[in-house]
Amino acid sequence: MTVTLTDQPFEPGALVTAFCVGREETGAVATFVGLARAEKGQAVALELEAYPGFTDAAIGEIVQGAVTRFQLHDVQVVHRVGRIAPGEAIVFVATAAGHRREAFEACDFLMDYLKSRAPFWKKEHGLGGARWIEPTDRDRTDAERWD
Amino acid sequence: MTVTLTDQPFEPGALVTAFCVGREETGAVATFVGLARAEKGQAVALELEAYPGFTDAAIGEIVQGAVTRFQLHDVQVVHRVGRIAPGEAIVFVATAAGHRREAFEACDFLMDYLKSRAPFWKKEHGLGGARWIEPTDRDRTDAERWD
Amino acid sequence: MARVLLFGRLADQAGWRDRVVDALDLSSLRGALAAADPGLGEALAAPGVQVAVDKAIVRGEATLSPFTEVAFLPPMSGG
Amino acid sequence: MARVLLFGRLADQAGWRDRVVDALDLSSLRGALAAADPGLGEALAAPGVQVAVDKAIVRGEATLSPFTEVAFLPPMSGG
Repeated sequence: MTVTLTDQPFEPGALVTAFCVGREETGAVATFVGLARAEKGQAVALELEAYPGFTDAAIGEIVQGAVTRFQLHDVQVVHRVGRIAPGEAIVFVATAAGHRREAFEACDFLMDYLKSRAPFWKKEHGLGGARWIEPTDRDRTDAERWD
Repeated sequence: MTVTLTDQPFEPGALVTAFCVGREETGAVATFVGLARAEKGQAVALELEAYPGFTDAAIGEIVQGAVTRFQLHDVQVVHRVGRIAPGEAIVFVATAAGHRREAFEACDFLMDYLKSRAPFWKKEHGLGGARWIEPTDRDRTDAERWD
Repeated sequence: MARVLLFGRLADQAGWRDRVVDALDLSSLRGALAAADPGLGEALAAPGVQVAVDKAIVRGEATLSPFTEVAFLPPMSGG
Repeated sequence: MARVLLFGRLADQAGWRDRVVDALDLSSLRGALAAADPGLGEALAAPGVQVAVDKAIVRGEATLSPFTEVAFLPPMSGG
């Protein structure tokens, strides 16, 4: 179980490789990679602020809950902070379980949490300037599926 | 959109790296890796038989349907055939979409199809000998969710 | 005449997986296979076993040319 | 005395994100911040803004030591 916040670009494929190694009883690994969209040239950058020690602890608690709820063998969360260019990875989640249903549901659950409730503050830098973002209605509805 | 059957071991992380490159409008990449379980030493190997030209065509049709249904930007399916040792990757599915819900659902849908209805014949080699496998009840129920 | 392919447990049962058989249509092909191996003939006719002619599933009869590929497919297990 | 951290739009509005403020409890800290910058004082009291004392969310009052870290957290957007 690891939760990492990083202000450096990371390579999701390398994380998948390391995550899959040496698994004897894991039948299923689900992963999700969130990428910064260019929005047809309208997006210049995404800026994510975290509160170190608070944000990672909050994510860690949710991860622990997911491990129990979905009987996971392992979880990895890597989240970019700082300024992120279009095409770069924002978030990586990997879940390992005996069977695919648990791996998928846990990955889906963690992403809903990360996208809507995790303690980040998000600013979009576009051609017309910058603005702070709040969760969308769909983010809220998605996250409420698990309550 | 690619569907590949291979009798050689493959490395899922390298596939993820290549799949994520150069995506400008893809916000979400979901992937699934199915690994051969050791079953606490009971499993010696898994043997998968495909009908080349028939199996890949059948998977390709389902992939095309998923692209339309879930508005995907891209899909990749890689499936091992032949003899597979515990810990090795059996199947890799990656889906790219604008947003995460579509990417997750398409990946889930494709895996349900691949695990229950795709034209493979599966033999488990265990300590006590080998036997041909049919889909489990759960595989059938999972696949029926999409009908 | 046709090229006959067996998959999964059918190939195990028959002891072969790829053979050329002299037959003008599917039913005479089934007859020839059953005459040579009655157990196999029964297995090929069992419910759940599908037939593909040139990689397309067919139900019922089909005429065969020397280059036709006929595959007998036991229930598919998924991957 | 406490170390005060502002996040997201609160830091943009205040023009700072990390400052030491002399106060013995949260309400006097809020008072000191509002006295120096009434607009910020209002923003910190707005619904949806949470307060973390030493990285734990608190509702209501808290006493502050010279080493206490007080963070004002606007509504979280997710990542």
